[in-house]
Amino acid sequence: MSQENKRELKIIGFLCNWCSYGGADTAGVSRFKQPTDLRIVRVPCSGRVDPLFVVKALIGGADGVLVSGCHPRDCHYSDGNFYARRRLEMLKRLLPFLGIDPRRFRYTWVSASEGQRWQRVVTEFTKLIHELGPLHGEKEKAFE
Amino acid sequence: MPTNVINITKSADSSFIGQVAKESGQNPYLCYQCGNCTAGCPFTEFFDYPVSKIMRLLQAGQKETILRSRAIWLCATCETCTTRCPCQIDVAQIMDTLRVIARRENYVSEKEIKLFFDTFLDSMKKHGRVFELGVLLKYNLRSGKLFTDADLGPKVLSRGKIHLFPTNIKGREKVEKIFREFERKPRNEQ
Amino acid sequence: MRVGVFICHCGNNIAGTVDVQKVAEEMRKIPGVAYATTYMYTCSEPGQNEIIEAIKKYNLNRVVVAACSPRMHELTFRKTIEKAGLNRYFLEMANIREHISWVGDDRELNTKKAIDVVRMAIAKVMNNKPLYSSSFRVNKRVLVIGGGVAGMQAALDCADGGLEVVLVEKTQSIGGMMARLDKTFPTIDCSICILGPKMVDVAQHEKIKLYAYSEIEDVKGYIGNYQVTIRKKATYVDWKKCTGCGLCMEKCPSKNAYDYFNFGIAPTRAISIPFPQAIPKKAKIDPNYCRYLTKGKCGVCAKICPTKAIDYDMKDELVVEEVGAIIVATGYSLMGVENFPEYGGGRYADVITGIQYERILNASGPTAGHIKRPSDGKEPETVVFIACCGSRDKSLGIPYCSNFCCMYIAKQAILTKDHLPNSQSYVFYMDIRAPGKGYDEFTRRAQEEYGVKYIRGRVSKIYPKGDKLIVKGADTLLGVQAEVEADLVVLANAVISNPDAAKLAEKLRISYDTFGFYVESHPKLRPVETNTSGVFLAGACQGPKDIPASVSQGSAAASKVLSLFSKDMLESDPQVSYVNPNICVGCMKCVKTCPFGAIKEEELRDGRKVAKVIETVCAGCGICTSTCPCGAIQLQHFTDNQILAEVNAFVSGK
Amino acid sequence: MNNKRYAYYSGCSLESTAKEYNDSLKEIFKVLGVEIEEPDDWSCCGSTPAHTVDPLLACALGARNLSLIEKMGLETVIAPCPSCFAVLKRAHLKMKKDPEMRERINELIDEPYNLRVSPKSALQILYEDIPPEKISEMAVYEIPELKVVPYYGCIVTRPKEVAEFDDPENPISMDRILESAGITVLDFPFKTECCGAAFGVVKRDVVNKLSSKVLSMAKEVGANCVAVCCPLCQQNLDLRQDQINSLMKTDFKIPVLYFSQLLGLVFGISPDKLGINKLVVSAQWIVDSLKKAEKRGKKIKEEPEAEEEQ
Repeated sequence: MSQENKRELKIIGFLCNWCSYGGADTAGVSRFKQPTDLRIVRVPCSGRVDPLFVVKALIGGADGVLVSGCHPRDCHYSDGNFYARRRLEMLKRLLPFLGIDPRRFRYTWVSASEGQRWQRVVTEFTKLIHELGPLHGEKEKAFE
Repeated sequence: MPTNVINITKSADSSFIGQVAKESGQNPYLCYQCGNCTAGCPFTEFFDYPVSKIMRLLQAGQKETILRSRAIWLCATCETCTTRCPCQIDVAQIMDTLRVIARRENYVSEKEIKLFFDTFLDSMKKHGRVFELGVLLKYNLRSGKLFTDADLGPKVLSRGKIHLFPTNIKGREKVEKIFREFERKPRNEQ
Repeated sequence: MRVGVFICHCGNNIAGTVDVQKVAEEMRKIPGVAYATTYMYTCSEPGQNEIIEAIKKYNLNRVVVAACSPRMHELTFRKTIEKAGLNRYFLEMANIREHISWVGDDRELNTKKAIDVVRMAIAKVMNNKPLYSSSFRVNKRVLVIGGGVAGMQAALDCADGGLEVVLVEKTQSIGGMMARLDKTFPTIDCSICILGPKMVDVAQHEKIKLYAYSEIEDVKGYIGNYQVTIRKKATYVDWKKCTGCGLCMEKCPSKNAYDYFNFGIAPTRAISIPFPQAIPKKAKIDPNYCRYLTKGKCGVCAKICPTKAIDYDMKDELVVEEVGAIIVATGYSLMGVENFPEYGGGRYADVITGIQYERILNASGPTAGHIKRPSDGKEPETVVFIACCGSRDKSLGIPYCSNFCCMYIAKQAILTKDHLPNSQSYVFYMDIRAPGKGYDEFTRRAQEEYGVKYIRGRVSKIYPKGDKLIVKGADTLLGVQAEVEADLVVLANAVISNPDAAKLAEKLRISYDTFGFYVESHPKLRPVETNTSGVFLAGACQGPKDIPASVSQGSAAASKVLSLFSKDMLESDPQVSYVNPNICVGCMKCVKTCPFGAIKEEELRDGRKVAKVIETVCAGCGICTSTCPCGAIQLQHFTDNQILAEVNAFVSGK
Repeated sequence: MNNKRYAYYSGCSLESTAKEYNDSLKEIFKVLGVEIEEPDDWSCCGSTPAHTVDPLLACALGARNLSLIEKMGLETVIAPCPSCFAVLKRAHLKMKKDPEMRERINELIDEPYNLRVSPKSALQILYEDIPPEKISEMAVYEIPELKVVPYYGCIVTRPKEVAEFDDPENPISMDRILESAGITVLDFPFKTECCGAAFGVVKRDVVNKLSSKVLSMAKEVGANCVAVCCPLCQQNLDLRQDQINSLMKTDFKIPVLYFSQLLGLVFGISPDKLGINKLVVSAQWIVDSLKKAEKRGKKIKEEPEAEEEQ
C-alpha cells in the first residue's frame, strides 16, 4: 500500500445494536475485508440517533457519517427505524444550509445476517467520501 | 467417452473456464449436476457427451474434450435446458459460446453443420437475404452430397414455395460491411 | 477517574493484524487511564482474574476491555468487574476483532483504528454512571402459538412443570402436520398412534387452555407481562353443545368442499370434523361451501343436530390472555404444484405431493389406506418419487434443502411395497441426505430389501401417454436420459414458511429471514431463543425440521421458559429512559413517539405536568431521547453526553 | 387497438418456403383490422448460423433491421418467424442491457438503433392486442370434424427472459386464439418439444426422428391436424413428413397448417389466398368440411350439473 492510499479520512458510523452492529460482526466473522476509515458507535436503535450527533460530528471534524439500522418492518423496537428515517431525511435536506454536501451523510438498512451487504455499504461509502475529499483542513488528515 | 484417466491437476485448463465464463456471461460453477438439462435435451440421444457432462467437463477445464465434441455442434439452441436449469444457468448460451470458441480455434467436429451455416451466411452476405435454393445447391456441391433432400425438390418447386432466383436488397453492401468486421477472425477448417 | 484498559490478543485473531502493545502504550498516555495491559485470552478464567487483580491493585473504578464484539462477551466482563466490586455498567468494550482485525489486513491501519476505537470506549466509560436494576413480578403463564408436535411438546412440558399454558391453534384441531402422516421414519411406527395420546394429554391437562381455530390478533407488553389478543374464528357450531357425533357431516348435501386436512386429495363436506382423532372433536362449517351461508337455503345440519349446536349467525370473537412468555411453534407450509408447470402444474390428477400420498397411505384417509390413484382409482404398479421439487432450486427462489424429504420418500417407497407387493417404485434424486440416527441405514434398506430403484438425476418433464404418465428424467451416473412409464407420481415439494409468518413476526417483534423463517438469537448456542427476550422458537417455523428435531426444540423452549419462571421476580434492564422533571417542559412528544406506551403523563405536587417513564415497560430504544426538544429524557447508558463523548474522542483526536 | 399500426418484418422464409404463412397472416390481419407496414429493404436476421459465428454479428444483423423499423416511427414490429423474432428481441435486449455493446454495434450498422422498437411474435399480437370476442365474431365458419393440436416449437416462449410472453412450459396463447375462433383444440403435451430446427438439411435423420415424436404424440391424443407458428417447424413436419414415414416406417398423413391459415378458413377467406394448396400434406378435407357456423351459442357448453345435486 502506498502512503497515498494510507491517508485515511474520518468516517463515523452509528449502528443499531440488533441489526447493523450484528451485520458488521457477521462481516467480521466471515472475514469480508473493508476499508479502515470507519469508526463504529453502537446505539440501541437507529431511532436513538439524534440528527444533532450527525451535525456535531461533521462540524467537529468528521468527513462522513453513516447511520445504519434494521430493515423497515424488521425493527427490534417495532418502528424505531421509521422515526430514524423521517428525522434523517429532514437532516439530509438541512445539511446544504450548513454548507455541507449532503452526500457526506448516508443512512441505510443492514440486517444481522447481511455481512456481505455491510461490506458493500462500507466500501461504497468510504469510496464516495474519498472522492469528495476531506471536509476540513488538510493538516490533521495526513497519516503521521 | 475417454476411458483413460484424466489427470485433473495437469489437464484442467482454468483459463478456458474463465474464457467461457466471460464470453457467455455465465458462471459454470453454479452447476451442481442435477442433470435436468440432459433430461430435457431433445438431442441427448445424438450427443457424444450429454449436456450435463459438457458442463462437468467445463468445470474440470477439459478444453480439448469439449471443443472436439460433436455435442456442441448438434445443439439446436432450443432453450429447454436454459428454461429448466434450477441454478439459472443459461446453458444454451454456454453451448453457443463453446461453438464460437471451437470455430475460432479451429476445432470443428461437425464440419457439415459448420459448412451449412457458412453457406447460409455467404448467401445472405451476397444478397442481403437468404436465397434458400442457392444455399441448398451450394451446400450440396461443397459437401459432395449432391442429392441431399433431392426428394423435396419437386414438392417445393411444384408448389412455388421457393424462388428460383435470389432477391438482392439495395443495402446489401451494408450487410456485407457488417460481415467484413468479422472476417478478420479465422474461419477455415483445420 | 482511574480507568483500566485490557487489550486482548485473542490468540492471533487480534494480535495477528493489530499491534496490541502499541495500542496499550498509546492508551497509557491518556489522562485518567491508570493502567493498560494486554493479555493472550482475556475471556479465559486467568484472563478475568487478571482484571479483578488489577482493579484491586491499582484501585481502578472504570474498565475498558478491547477484544471481541460486546454481543459476544459484554455480559461476561460485566460479571467480572462486579466480582471486583464495581458496578457492572462501569464497563465498556471496544470491538477490535470483528470490526478491525478480521476485516483489515494492513497492520498499521488496523492499529491506528484500534487506538481510536479504544480511545472512544475510554471516553464513554468516563461518562458512565452506576445503574441498578429494579425487579418486577413475572406472570407465570405461557402462550404457545401452534398446536403441532413441537407446540404440543412445549405446552405439555410447561404444564407438567406447573405452568399455566395457553395453546392457540390456527386450524380446527391440534396435531399439525404429524397428525396427517401415516407412518414415521426410520422406525415405521404409526404416526397417529404415538401422537394421538399426546393430543389427548393436551386436551385433558388441567393446566392447558386450548384455543382451536383461533389466531393471534395482537401482542402488547414485554417479557414477564404480555397482553395477547386472540381471535376465535367463527365455526358456526357451538362447541359447548357439539358432541362430535358427526351426524351433520353425514347428512350435509354440500359434498365438494375443499379438504384442507387432506390437502385436497378428495373433497369433504361443508360441515366437517377433519379426522377421527381430532382434538377438539368438534364440527366446523366452511362458509365458502355451506349452502345456507352462501345461498341462504338448506339448513340440513341445523335440523338434524341432536344438540342444536349449529349457529349460522356466529361471529369472530376477541379474547385477551395475559402471559409472561411466548413460545412460537407455527410450523411450515408446502410449495404448490402450480410452481412445476413441467410436471403438469396440477393438470394431471395422478401427479400428487408427498403429503397427499401420506393421506392416501393413511388408514383414516380418503381411500382408507388403500393405494388408489386419484384419476381412476386404479392400484398403481409403477410409482415414481421425485425429490427436490422446488428445494435447492434457485430459479424458484429456494436455495435451501427441505431437510426431511429424502427420508419420507424412502419411507413412502417402502410402504408402497408393503401395500402393493407387485409394485415397483423409482426415486429420482440428486443427493440422498440422511444424516440422522439410523437414517442412512433406512434409505439403504429401501434399496437393498425393498428393491426401490434410485436414479440419480432430476426429472425434466412429465406427460400423459394413454393412462400412463411418462416421467422423462436423466441418469447422470450413466449420462443418459431415463424414462419411466408411471401410474402415479409423487412430488417431494419444497418446505416453505407460512404465508402469514412475517405478519406474526412483526406482532411479536422477532426477526425473520428472507424466506420467512424466524431467526434464532445464536445459530449454535441460543437455538430456541429470539433477540426479543421472553419469546422462544420451536420446530419448523425456524427452518425445515423433522419430528425428532421439532420435539427436542419444543422441550428446549419449554425448559427455557421454566428456568425463566423459576424466579418470582425478574431483574429489569436498567438501560431505560429517565426523565429529569426539572428540565421537562411537559410537551409530551415522548409519550406520542414511544412504541411501547412506556411513558405516561404525571402531575407533580406543584401542579406541573411532566413525562414519566414506566421502567418495566421501557424497552430502551431511546427514540424518546432523540425526540425530546430539551434533552430532559435520557436513555441511560446511551445518553447524549455518552454518545457525543465517543464522537468527540474520534473526530477531535489527531 | 384496431387502428394501431405495426411494422411487419416477414423475414426470408416467409418470402419463400413459408409464403403461405405470410399470405394467410396478411389476410387475417385485414379481417381483424391489424394495419401493417413493411420496412423497406430489410435484410436477413442471420438466424441460427449467425450467433454460432459471433454473438456480436448476430446482434448487429438484428440491429440493422431494428434501426430501419425505428425510422418508420412505429413502436412495435411483428416478426412472425420465431427465429427472426428471437434474433431481433435478443439484439434489442442485449443493446438495452449493455450500453457498451450498443456503442460497438451502432458503429457497425449504418444507422444507429435507439431501442425504440419492441419486437413481438404474431401470436403475441393476436393474443394481447386483439380481443377474443373480435376473433369469434369474425369466425363465420366452423369445422366440426377438426381436432387440432397447437405446436408452438422451441423459441416463441423460450427463454422467458427473452420472449417475455406466455408460459415457457405450457403456452396457451395459440390454444385460446384457435378456441375463440370455435376450433376444437386438444391438450398437447409436446407443445414445446423440439422438431430438430435448422438441421433439416444437414442432419435429416435427427430431424426426422425428432419430428416423428411430435407427430406420433399428435396422433396419440387423437388430433387430425397440427397448428404451427414457425416456418421451420412447418417444414420439418409437413415438407418432410414423407421422409419421416420412410425412415420411421410410419404412415402419418397429418396436415400441418399455420394457425393463421386455420383462422383464415373459419373467417371465410378463400383457401387459395391462404395458400392451402402450398401444403405438402393435403388439407383438402379440412377445406371440404367447412360449414357456416349457425348460432355459435350452442358451442359454449353449459355448466356441468354439480354432482352434489344428485
